[in-house]
Amino acid sequence: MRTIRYRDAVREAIAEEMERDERVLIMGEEVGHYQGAYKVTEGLLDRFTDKRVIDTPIAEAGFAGIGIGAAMVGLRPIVEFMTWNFSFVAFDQIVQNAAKIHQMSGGQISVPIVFRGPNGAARQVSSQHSHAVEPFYCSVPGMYVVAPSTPRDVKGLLKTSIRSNNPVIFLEGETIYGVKGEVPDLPEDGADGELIAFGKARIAREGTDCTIVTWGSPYYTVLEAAEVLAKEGIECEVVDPRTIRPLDVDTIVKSVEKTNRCVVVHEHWPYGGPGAEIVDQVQSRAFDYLDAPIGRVAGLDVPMPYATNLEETVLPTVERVIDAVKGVTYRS
Amino acid sequence: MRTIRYRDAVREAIAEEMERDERVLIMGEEVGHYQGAYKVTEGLLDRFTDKRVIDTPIAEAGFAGIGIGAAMVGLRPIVEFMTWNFSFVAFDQIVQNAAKIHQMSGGQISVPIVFRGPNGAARQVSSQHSHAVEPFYCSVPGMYVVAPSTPRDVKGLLKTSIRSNNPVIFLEGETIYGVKGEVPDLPEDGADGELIAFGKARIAREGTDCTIVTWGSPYYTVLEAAEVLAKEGIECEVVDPRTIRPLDVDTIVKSVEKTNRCVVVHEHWPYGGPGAEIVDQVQSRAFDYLDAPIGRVAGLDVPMPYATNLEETVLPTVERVIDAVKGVTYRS
Amino acid sequence: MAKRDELIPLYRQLHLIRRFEEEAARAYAKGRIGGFLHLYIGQEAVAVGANAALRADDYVFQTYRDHGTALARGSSPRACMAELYGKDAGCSRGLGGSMHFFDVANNFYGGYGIIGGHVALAAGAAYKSKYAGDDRIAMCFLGDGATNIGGFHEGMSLAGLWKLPLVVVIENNAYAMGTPMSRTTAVTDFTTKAVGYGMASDRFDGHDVRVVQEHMAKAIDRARSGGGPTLLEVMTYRFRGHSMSDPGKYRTKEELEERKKRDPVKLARQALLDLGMNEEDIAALDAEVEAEVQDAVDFAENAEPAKAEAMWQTVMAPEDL
Amino acid sequence: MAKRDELIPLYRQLHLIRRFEEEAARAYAKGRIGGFLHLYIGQEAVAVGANAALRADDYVFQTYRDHGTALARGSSPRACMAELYGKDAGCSRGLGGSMHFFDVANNFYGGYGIIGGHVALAAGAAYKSKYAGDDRIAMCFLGDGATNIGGFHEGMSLAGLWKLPLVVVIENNAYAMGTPMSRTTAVTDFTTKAVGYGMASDRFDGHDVRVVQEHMAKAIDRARSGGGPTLLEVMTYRFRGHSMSDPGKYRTKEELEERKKRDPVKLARQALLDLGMNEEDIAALDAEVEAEVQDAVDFAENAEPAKAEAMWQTVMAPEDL
Ligand SMILES: Cc1ncc(C[n+]2csc(CCOP(=O)(O)OP(=O)(O)O)c2C)c(N)n1
Ligand SMILES: Cc1ncc(C[n+]2csc(CCOP(=O)(O)OP(=O)(O)O)c2C)c(N)n1
Ligand SMILES: [Mg+2]
Ligand SMILES: [Mg+2]
Repeated sequence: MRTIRYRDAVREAIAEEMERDERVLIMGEEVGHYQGAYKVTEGLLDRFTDKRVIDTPIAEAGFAGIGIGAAMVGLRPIVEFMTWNFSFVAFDQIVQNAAKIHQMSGGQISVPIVFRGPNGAARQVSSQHSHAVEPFYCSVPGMYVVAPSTPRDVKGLLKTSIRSNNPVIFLEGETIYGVKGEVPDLPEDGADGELIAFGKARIAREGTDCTIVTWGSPYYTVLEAAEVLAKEGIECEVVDPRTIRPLDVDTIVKSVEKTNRCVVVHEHWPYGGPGAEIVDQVQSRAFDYLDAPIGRVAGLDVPMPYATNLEETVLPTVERVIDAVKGVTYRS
Repeated sequence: MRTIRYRDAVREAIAEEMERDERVLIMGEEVGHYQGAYKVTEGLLDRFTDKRVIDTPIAEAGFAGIGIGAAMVGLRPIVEFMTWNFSFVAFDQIVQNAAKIHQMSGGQISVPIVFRGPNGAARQVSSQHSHAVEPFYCSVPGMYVVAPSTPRDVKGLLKTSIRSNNPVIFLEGETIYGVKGEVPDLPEDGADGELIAFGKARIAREGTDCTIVTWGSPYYTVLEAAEVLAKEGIECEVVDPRTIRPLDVDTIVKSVEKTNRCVVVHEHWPYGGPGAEIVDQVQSRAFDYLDAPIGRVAGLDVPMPYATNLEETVLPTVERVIDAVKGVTYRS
Repeated sequence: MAKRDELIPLYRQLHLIRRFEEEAARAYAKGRIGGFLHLYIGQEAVAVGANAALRADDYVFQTYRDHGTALARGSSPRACMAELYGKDAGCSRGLGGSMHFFDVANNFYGGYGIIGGHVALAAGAAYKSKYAGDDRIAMCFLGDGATNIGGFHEGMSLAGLWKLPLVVVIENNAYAMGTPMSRTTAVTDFTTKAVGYGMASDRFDGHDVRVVQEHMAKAIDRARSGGGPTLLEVMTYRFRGHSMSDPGKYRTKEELEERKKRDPVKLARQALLDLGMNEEDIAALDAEVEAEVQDAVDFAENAEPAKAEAMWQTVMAPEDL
Repeated sequence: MAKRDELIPLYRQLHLIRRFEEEAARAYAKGRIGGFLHLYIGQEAVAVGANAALRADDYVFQTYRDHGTALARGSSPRACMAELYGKDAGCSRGLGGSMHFFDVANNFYGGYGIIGGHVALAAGAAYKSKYAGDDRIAMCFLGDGATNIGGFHEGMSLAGLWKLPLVVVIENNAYAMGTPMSRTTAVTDFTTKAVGYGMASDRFDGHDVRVVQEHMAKAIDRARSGGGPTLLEVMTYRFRGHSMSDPGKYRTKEELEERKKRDPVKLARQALLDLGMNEEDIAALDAEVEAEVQDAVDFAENAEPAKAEAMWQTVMAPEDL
């Protein structure tokens, strides 16, 4: 094991897969000469040349579409959105083409493509640049939606995503690019690095009193809250589904059967999305085990304000997580 | 009261509001000379001239943006998407501009605009033309999302939407344009027609055994199922929220407190969306009243297939509604 | 003689498409086909001329008005008709329908229902050729109305910038649904739209299949030889409504009659006569086509309906992780 | 004399923007300002020249690089600086921040963060003028890199088709973030992009504020008098990185130094001297600006933070149903 940063783990996954498979390429704005707007792709241009590390003009729908078209005929493009906020101009390409072509061609064509980039609020980047986009993509059949929280997960899941024969929505946490964590040692020459399977949740912390389901950046907020709660004698079990679609409902339900309480914590707006879906799955499958209504801690229901004092209150906070857990465990 | 078709009710609402307020205009593909792809705007060009009934080229992002810009400086545009499937190319305009400008301008600018058009599957229009788009829009603060099921509701809510000072996502049921229903008589010259407020659910049918929440096209499937169930002695209370955002949780919860059971029926894909949100709201607010997990009947989790034998199984059916109600009432 | 021999298979294709579409319309009227049905009648020479200039391994992308292009590429009338009928034997297993024909074996990469979206897909296929260093080109068809949407612009921009081996073909049939060109764009000549992309262009009549083939060949050669993409405007016309539900009231009878004088099937037939082919030989060809189309209808009528397993199995492609 | 008197307020604006931006950069470095900060340093003559040619009641739309335009329109440095500081007294109540300045009183309709999206908004404002039959025009600024996105195309198409009173201004500063124009578009002259929209165009130097004003005036007149939209390409340059986090390694020191020789503030200053204004009078002007900027910083430092009530109250506009 080594300790590396989340952004480096992303880069390693890309580099290893590009090394392994000639068909893999990466395209996006500033991924090459500029070394990536968030330095995720640093060094890749030198290593793989501009044939495989392609700077694009600002035309997300265009280069997403080119990626899809190239995938249809055999390449395995990684398309970077500088941030996921910019994917909305490519929304049609993703939903109508990437996700549909396999089925509407009667299975003749597959679309092995990864759309990736930073997701969620950064710091004070305001209204148009602060979306947690899971709610927009999670409901669409035909794609995976992946949202890893740790360096190890992000590396293993990105490698799996690149090797997948299907479109993947890969959401990296913008505010956690600098987070460090353990990842397996670099594989021997030619050997595979660790792959992590879609649809397998990870129990990040064991506990008996309340299950907290969370992913992406708020994962760290939850871990912090769990520490505080533990000191007060409330032991939380933290479950990170890692993939939003498919969702590992079994693992979540198993945990709730043990704890009898559940809180879902996410950055995305409160209405709908994976947050609500997880609640539905849990109430449907663990109804008889629940001792309290399932709680939710979400981003506040407002466009993201610029001012830092307000932004801090909009994102899920340690306090709000603590309150929610106390709510479902009937403590105060 | 008169009996008119759903599509005529839409047209009446538009015409009355255009008559009432010079600032109201309608733009979209084929809304004028062609008289509307679904004949919703039939006759409006003649009546209001091409100044106010504007045929647009195929450029949804462009004319949605023009509508938003015009709304920012004082007009009240109705922007028709020929179908909501085509709104995905305008997704950025709707989510990033229409919904945000009021807040990000610190409240200086409002955006009184209605985006409207047929939503959901039509018949055999296949993979790219069959979306129930609620899940994509419901989570965004800064807009209303309206999805009426009857002629009366569609007229009253569209009038309210046009008069609103905020962006409205107005979802008409493509397959119910021909449905007839009672609407209030035409208002006297100058008098206002009926307005229906946002956020007020309608109890479409009273019952004691199970609450069914539904909206849009599946509403009629649910009514049919409720009839069948009534014959078997299961009395369903059918609640149509009419507006997806804001959601009249109070009325739904009150009903569930009475029936102790709840099934949500919707056309959109199963993962997330208003379907899951309603489940969350109900389990959170009526937890102690629930005698069974909340059930859901959704469109199947597949891109819409073309073949009619398959499409029929993908959409919510009377049988599936009946099964779900029997499930939560523990009958078989 | 050589000219005649070359034209015979093209005429056969033109006629096949025409008859296929007529039978599709009939089946639609009988309720055997559902959804939207956009016929290619009147525009046949565009797809046939293009295909005559393309190589079998080139990639072709089309809009929802895709039957003619699939047939021109070599898709079997049986598979095409079965698709319209929503049958498992259809070219998209009954899952796609009229707007979404796909036939990878013939390098027909599909019909797309969202205006503009497939331009970038075609550019992506062209991108692959450049990446792989092979000389397969991509061709993308779209309508006159489609030039106003962002997808067209972004596909064009990127193709121009990266000099992709792509040919973008505007089938200018004078209308976008009910809207004439004069109400969709400020310019009257679509090739002016190539200028800002630094792209070559050409504009020509789309009724005579040989003219189409000739002009297409130049653009294809340019793409294949590394000369970059070309925008083509082909002047054509559809004889039917936009789709089956469109009575076409926005144009006059006179306009339609005038245009029908340049029916591409009739023009090709006349050309064959002019080149010395006799009526009987043409009639024999026609009879062959007739039988093929009738066989397709019979096949479609009797084929198995689309399968639920196919629907579930094709949501996600199989993994080999 | 007349020329000098006209130039004085322009110089004052140029200098005000310059000093405002420098102080913003300083405050950012001190952590008083967060998020993205895109400075207008080097491009001041574009906004100032444009504003000099615009009427106060014309509508102006800008990208995220919007401070200079707001100030040129007449927004108060206090409100602008307070916005950067995230204060309630900011021009967007601290809710918008650097990228989203708004000042409706001065008909500045905002800074937008998504490339291309605001072009159609500006066209919409222009549409209103046409609808209302008044003669207010709309002006939209965007970057060279923004011409590749669909939003630009659709805004241009519709403006061209409907002959909207719109002036679209490409501030060609030679880079889109770190990418030079040669890697974003196949053409070297953006005015070629006007051709396919049937739109007038012009291309000129953006360092001399008087040149900018003159060319802008022509396009504005055309729009105001019913002559339709114009695409303008203004050749400019930014002296700082794309945003505060960009060290600008993609360009050479030499290139930057060379470009700085045509600093628009210095050019205007020199022009004033050439027109006979003396150093002391200019210094007095500068001191005034200095005081105004310092006052803005002090004001922002001491203003109330943005308010939660404001955030909640502005999600939806008040209804009068
Ligand atoms: C983005 C989008 N908007 C609207 C539609 C609806 N629509 C389908 S075909 C059509 C007209 C297209 O005209 P044109 O591009 O000229 O092609 P033609 O049908 O004439 O071949 C429209 C508006 C669509 N499919 N996609
Ligand atoms: C749709 C979209 N994609 C990407 C971005 C990220 N981005 C912000 S500014 C920028 C470069 C813009 O360059 P240009 O248009 O030349 O404007 P300049 O900053 O030079 O004024 C990019 C890629 C964005 N804001 N919106
Ligand atoms: Mg057309
Ligand atoms: Mg630039």
